[in-house]
Amino acid sequence: MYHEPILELGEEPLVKPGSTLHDITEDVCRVAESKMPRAWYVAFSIALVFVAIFAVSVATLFWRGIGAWGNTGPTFWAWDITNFVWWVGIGHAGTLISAVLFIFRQRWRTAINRFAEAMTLFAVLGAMTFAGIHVGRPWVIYYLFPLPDQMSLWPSFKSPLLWDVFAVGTYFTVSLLFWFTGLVPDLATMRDRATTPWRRRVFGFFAMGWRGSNRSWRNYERAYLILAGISTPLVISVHSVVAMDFATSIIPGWHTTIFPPYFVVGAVFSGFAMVMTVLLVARKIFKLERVILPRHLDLMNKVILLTSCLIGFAYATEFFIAWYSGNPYELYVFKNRAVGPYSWAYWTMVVCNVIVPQIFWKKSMRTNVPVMWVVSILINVGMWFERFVIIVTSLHRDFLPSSWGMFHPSIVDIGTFTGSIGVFFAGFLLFMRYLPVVAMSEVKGTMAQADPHYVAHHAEPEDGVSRESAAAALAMEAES
Amino acid sequence: MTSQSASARMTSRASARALNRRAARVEKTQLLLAEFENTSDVLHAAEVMRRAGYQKWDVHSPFPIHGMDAAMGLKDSRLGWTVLLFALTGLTGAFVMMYWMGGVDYPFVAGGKPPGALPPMAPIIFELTILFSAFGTVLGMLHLNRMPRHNHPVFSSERFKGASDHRFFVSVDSRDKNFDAGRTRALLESNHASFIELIEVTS
Amino acid sequence: MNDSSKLPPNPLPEVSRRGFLGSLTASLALLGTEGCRRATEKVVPYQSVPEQVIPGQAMHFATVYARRGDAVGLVVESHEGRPTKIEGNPLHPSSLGAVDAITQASVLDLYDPERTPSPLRAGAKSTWDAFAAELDARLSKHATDLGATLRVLATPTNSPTVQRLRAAFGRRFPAARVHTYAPVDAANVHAGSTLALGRAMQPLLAFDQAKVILSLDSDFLQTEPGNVRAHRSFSVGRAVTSPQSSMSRLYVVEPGWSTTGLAADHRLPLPAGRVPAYAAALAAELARLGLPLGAVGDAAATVKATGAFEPRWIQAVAKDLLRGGKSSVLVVGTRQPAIVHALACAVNRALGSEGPVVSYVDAFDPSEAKAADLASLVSAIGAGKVETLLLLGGNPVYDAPADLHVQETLSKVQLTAHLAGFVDETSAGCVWHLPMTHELEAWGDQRALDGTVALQQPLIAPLFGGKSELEIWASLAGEKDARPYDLVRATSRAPLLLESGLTSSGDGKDGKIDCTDALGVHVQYPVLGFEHDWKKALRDGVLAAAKVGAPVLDPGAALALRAPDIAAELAKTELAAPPTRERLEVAFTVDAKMLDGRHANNTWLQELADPITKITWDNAGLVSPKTASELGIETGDVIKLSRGDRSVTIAAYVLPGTADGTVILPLGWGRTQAGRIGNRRGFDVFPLRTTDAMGFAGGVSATRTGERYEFARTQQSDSMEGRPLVREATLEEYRQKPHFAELEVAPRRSLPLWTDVDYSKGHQWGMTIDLNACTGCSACVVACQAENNIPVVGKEEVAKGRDMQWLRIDRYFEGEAEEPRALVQPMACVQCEEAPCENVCPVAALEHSAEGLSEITYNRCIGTRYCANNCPYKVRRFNFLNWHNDGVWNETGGLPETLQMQQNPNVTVRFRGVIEKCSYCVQRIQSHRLATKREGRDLRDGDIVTACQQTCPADAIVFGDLNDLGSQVSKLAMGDRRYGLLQELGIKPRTTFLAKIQNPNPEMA
Amino acid sequence: MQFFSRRANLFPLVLAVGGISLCVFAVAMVWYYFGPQFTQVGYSPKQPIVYSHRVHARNLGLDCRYCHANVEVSSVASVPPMQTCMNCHSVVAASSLKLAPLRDAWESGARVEWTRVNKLPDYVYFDHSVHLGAGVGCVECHGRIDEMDQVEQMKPLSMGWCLECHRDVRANQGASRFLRPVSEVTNMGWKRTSSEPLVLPRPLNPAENCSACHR
Repeated sequence: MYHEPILELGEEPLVKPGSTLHDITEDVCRVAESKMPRAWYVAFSIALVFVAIFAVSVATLFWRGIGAWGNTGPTFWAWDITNFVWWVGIGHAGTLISAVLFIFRQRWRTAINRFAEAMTLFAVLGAMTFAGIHVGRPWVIYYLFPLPDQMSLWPSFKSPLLWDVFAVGTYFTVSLLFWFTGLVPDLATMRDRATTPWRRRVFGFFAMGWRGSNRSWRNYERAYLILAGISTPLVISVHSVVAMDFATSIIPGWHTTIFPPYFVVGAVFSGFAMVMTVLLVARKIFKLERVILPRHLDLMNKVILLTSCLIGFAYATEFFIAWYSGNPYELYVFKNRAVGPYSWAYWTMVVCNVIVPQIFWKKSMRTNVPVMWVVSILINVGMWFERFVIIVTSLHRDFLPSSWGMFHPSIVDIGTFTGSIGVFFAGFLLFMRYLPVVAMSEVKGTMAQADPHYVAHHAEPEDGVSRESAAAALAMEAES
Repeated sequence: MTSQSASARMTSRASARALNRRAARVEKTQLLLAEFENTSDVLHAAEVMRRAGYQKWDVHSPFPIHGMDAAMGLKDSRLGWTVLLFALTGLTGAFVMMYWMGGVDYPFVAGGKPPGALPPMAPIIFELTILFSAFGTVLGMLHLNRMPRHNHPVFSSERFKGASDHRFFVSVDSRDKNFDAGRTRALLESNHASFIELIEVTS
Repeated sequence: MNDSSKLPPNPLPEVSRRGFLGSLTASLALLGTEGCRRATEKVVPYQSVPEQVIPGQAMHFATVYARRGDAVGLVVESHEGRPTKIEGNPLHPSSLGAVDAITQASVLDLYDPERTPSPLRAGAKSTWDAFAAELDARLSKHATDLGATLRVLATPTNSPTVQRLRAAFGRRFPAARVHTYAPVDAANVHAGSTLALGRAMQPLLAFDQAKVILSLDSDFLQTEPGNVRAHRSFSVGRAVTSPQSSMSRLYVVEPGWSTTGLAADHRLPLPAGRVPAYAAALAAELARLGLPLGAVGDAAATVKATGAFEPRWIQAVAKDLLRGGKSSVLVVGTRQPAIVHALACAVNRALGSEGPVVSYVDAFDPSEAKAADLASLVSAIGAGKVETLLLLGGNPVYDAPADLHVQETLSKVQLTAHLAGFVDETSAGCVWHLPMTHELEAWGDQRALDGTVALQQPLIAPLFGGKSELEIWASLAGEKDARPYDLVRATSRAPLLLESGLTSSGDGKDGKIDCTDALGVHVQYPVLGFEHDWKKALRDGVLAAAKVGAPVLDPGAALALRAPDIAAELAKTELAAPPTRERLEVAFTVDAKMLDGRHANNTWLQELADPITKITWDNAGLVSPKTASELGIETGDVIKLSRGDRSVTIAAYVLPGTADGTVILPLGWGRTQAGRIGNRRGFDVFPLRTTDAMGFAGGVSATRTGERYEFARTQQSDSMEGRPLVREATLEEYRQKPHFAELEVAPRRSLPLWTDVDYSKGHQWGMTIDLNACTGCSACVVACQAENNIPVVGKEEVAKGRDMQWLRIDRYFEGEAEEPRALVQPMACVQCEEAPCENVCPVAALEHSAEGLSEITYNRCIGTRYCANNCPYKVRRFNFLNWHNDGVWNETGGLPETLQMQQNPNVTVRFRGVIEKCSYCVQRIQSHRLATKREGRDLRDGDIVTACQQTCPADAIVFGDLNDLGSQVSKLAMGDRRYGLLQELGIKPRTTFLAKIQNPNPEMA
Repeated sequence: MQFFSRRANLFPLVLAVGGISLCVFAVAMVWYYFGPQFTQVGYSPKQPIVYSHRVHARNLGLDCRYCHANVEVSSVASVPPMQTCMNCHSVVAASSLKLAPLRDAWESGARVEWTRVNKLPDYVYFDHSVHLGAGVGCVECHGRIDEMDQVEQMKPLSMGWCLECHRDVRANQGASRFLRPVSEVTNMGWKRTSSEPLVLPRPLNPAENCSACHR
């Protein structure tokens, strides 16, 4: 049975020194309990505008057909699938941070995992939306599911697209369960602090009568461990399957064995970037500096730097193999990416994903909030272009030059894409408005006070007692 | 329509029975709730209780406490087995579904691949295994913890709200064979319980 | 304009056999819903079933389609009275079972909702009776002046009946005159033969007998009369069945690309005005090499042309022609002046190819159209000598020479009446507009180029209540009560009797026809015999062997060559100097789709990509890269071409292989009164065309207007990028290495992940496409569109890349920009055995049938488009929008109901959001399979013919059972030239290609 | 204090029992009400002319093919032209009131709009002639038409239902319960007497690939 290891000697604390357990509860719950700051309302109304744009765009799409988008022969897929893959990718940070870092005992994850998981849910929702609306006849999309019907016909399990349906569906469900499981103890906290009866009822309902009983904690922790355990391969499998949509095809530029790992890394990369983008803003607005320390950001930036290098390596490998394979079609596609009509997209991608993140080699950059925020935005852009490059530049010039063509996005393309971002943030803002944005019980578990051997003889100061004493105590502990 | 009402009736009967059972159980029992201020005290208290041979008791904390299971003498969680069961169900279920649909019920050739071919099944088999395991984990956990249970005696205590914030509690059920309101209270007091209350559990 | 109210309520009784009844068991849309269960669907039975009609089964009727001095025999498929598909008539000499793109598309014109439903007087709705009354009044008036002020402007006719009636008209109004005009005519040809042989004659060529062919600006494969017949015989002459077989060699000298130039072994881009000089130089060289040209040779040697020609194009070609001897032939385009035709005639005579290759047939219409004829009419009008003018067909206001100002002139005539299918530019300027019937609506007879007469019988009563030219002539000739049917019968009687060596007299009312045979013996020919022949003629479509003006098969003996006249003429022709940057040449070209503009409102032809440029919905001024850079223009620049005080603006398109200094101007575009589809498509170049320059004109200056113009092309990239797509070899290389077409690729080492499906039993459908035969004429593309209910999408959507044609023809340029070679490759679904598309469909809409068809079920498709991405040939089409009320039909409020009547009831009309593709015409496979099951026999090779195969004039496409070793397709598929495009991907395509063989002249290298 | 009454603890039980039974109920409803057995079978609209197959086909013993003349050669059985009716009814029951609409239509030349009863799903191409040729009796798909005064749809005519027969025949050939001697196809009352498999004119392989019916 696994316990969060407690603060070891010399280890930097994961929360602001001197914080008490109660401080954590206060800091986190305040966000969801007190009135939202001005900034929240501004952000939310902007998001709503884009939600409207999204609604209109999708309505147009359904009314006229896929032709309302810029998709055409030979680029039968374009922004629709680009957005799908982009959102799925972003959706990977959540489970990764929660599960993988949990397995690797990266205790610093506790500050950000709740964020990341919530983000996962909304991102994957976005992805599923695009998967749903990109089909020509959405009203018969149920053909995708193995339902008995009077045609006595079943879906074809040979199609990677169907694998996708199961993979993404599973991923969303499991992420939801994982997120909710982690939420239960904190919901109990919200319940116990609730002042109005309806808050009490709602939070109470979802807290399912959690009593922090140790007999429950025992099963709870095991469940959490198992979920983390199965989510880790799930994360990897899901984006591998998404990659197989392309890898199992025969289109030069798609038919590549490197795709699954390459996509997974890309997903982690973009996911962390998006977490960063959102986290920094929330940290500022909701004054979470106490739980989200520069150290956390530093560590995340290290991950970003690592994945950025891996991505760069993947790009290089693709080119090498294209040359080494001696396949003229393959080689042409990659030449075309670098110098063809879409080279601008390709180089945007390279700069944003490989060049820019290199500044994180400098520690000062890794802890400089404005810088990392800009970088994270650029990475989001870069990763979107990566998918665009893979999909459009591979399709627009494949085997027979006679069928080559160009893709031009329509206004509806732009509407659906930007709109989906609006939907994402709207959902996310609501999450921050009503739910604990940091996993309190987990953070508390990492604190000095969580350690039973923590100076028993002078108990944790009562509320209101100056924090200095606690800090002193901590210092003493550190020396002895 | 008919079957709906039937199910409704059925549930109501079931609920009635359940109620009686509960009523019988919680008839005139008490719950002793001792509050502690920090982890070390409650851990210590837990040790004491175990040695004192208590059975129907529990510890409440805002986060899992290192070493508490040992202190309470709890055995390892049995959750893993449930999950394994679900996982196997998912695995075989996925395979059987795909093989029957694609290979038996409506076989057809696509791309020159024979119907019911195994390789393309791999991803979905894997995904469904995971999916079922996930459900197994959560449902299993809820079952082992007897959750959801929205109404519980401890909630009657105002102070117990601290249990989800920064306080620690030991609760003892009066039906425990060693339970004695006075002695148990003394025992806990002597172990730095900062506050103790006795909750009357009546229907 | 397109509401169904126009549909006639009931058919005329006598044609009810093919009458247009409410089609049986055709579901009349969903008439509201009854209860929540399902919509009620009505079934409307016949009152009494017309004879022969078996509901649910198609019927076929033979008829004929007139075309520029030629007539193409047709077999038309009809479903419950609706003609839906046109095929060639194997028994007809000008069809031999095939038809070209325009003929294929003509069935759509029949249903065009913009055809006028009633006569119009001064634009107001009127009736035929009103017109008849007014005409009679007129005619009775003209009876007094013998028709001195009565004129008729007609188009050249092939119809013996029309001729008969014209003669009768002439007898009735001796002073009246009939003028004929057509924008594209055979005047030069006839003038040439008159000069050379003393008679207006039309050469007939047997290309299958020719070994060396030199085309002087002649597009005999596409736009010249008799193109289908020429196609057929040409492909026979080019057929390569084994390394031993020989093939003809084709030299083409032309200003701009033509289908014929595309098929050439050697092609010389030469300004049209320089062709006469070239012909003369070549003649001189031939004479020098000892060809007995006599006076002509001397004259040719003496004429001095400015600017020389590539020596090889004189010497090597001359040598080759001499080597070919009796099987060498010169072919001259109608655009070229008479002297060139005369020269060719002389050379052919000297070479001895007259007889074996070339024979002549008398021009059918004596008053064969000339611009001069129209000019005389105009001047007569100008002089106020015309009070009544009937225009039967044609559209002179749009297509007459600009210097005649026809539009202004028409207003000077008291009564003008224009018989035309649409209210076109000319109708707008006339008092009366009279709706004209479509070929499939009227009785008639048409004479083919070689004199064969075919019967034109209606498949459907006039949808819009029109009358045929024949009927108007009847009323002019005073037989206005006679039924067209009887008129045609009457005409046909003579040739039918001729057949049995008899000449008719008497009318046969008493069941006998009094006749005299060749020896003058009087016999009585039983009407029964005639009835029998007549019925046979109706069934076969041709009047057996009957010919009007049989070809002169041995001209050498029969026709004296007037060498001195030719020499004299040659001596006094001044030969054009090479065009320069300042003084460009424009060459007016018959458009491969619009012809002279009459098909402007036909969506299929509009959407059909030009065989060379691949431009749809537009024409363009074609210029060579060199000229373009001299003029500082590029593709899409709108240029102003000025000649004297006349000018046109047209968007330029830079096309390698165009003669430097020449701008190719395709005729028939830029209509203003063609209809909603055809209006303002492309650019009208007629304003630059004058009586003195009907074919081409020099001294033209070009300036940029600064405007830009977007073309919608079905193909964006012209190069093969060095990929082995169209594979070819010279005849020599082929003989060295018969299997040259197969790539040397490492054998496919596939892990035995699965056992391959066994396709060794049953029928296994496959197709071969012979790139050596295919000329890119695009007839198959339209045939496919007609057969498979393929929608049109419109210019904007084509520009986006959303064209829907299942069968496309890829065209690549090879070699350097000065002298590029063009290669064509028809591309449709190749039905891969291990189809990448099938693997990726998540909903099982794609499966592979046991007979090897890659099947798609439209109603299962959800439109993920994954299959289209994964198709290496990109032959899968997606319905991005609802093409029946979006795209081109967006502003016309949906696909007109009348056009829906053309659709093939055996093929699903696809809806928005699904993928579609070539199915090997699975509906035809099915219907034949069912027929054989019904009859309890097996399918035979050749039973099933796909639409593209059936219409291909070059027999390039062969479809059949690969498991049947005797079948033509399996022989070809196992032949030495065979290769599978992209088969290195391991997808096992069922359609394989036969590599192209060229037959270059080594001395030309 | 307690936020929830003790009854709230029944929630999991209610959820389990209620949820499960609800799912079962929903599935059952869809299964029954969305299936062709409910939506198609039993459809029997009123026709413009009261025509009884019972009278004609059974009592008078007219063969199906007297009216549905092309059924053996064409894809459609086709509703007979009015001419066919008038062949008899110009003399038989010439003045019957029931036949007034027929006579009126016949004289006025108006069109009689019958309501289609047996209708296949959309996008299906079906050929009567081959099925008859293979020995599939009318009754297999149309039921006992000869016992109907007003025609009613008896079979689902759904894809699954078609396949049932196709697969059975492919597997059992002459022994298939769906087949009968070709001579008996229009014999509504025909019952298989011997257990012997039928002797087939040729081995049957009913198509199961998509394009057999969908083009």
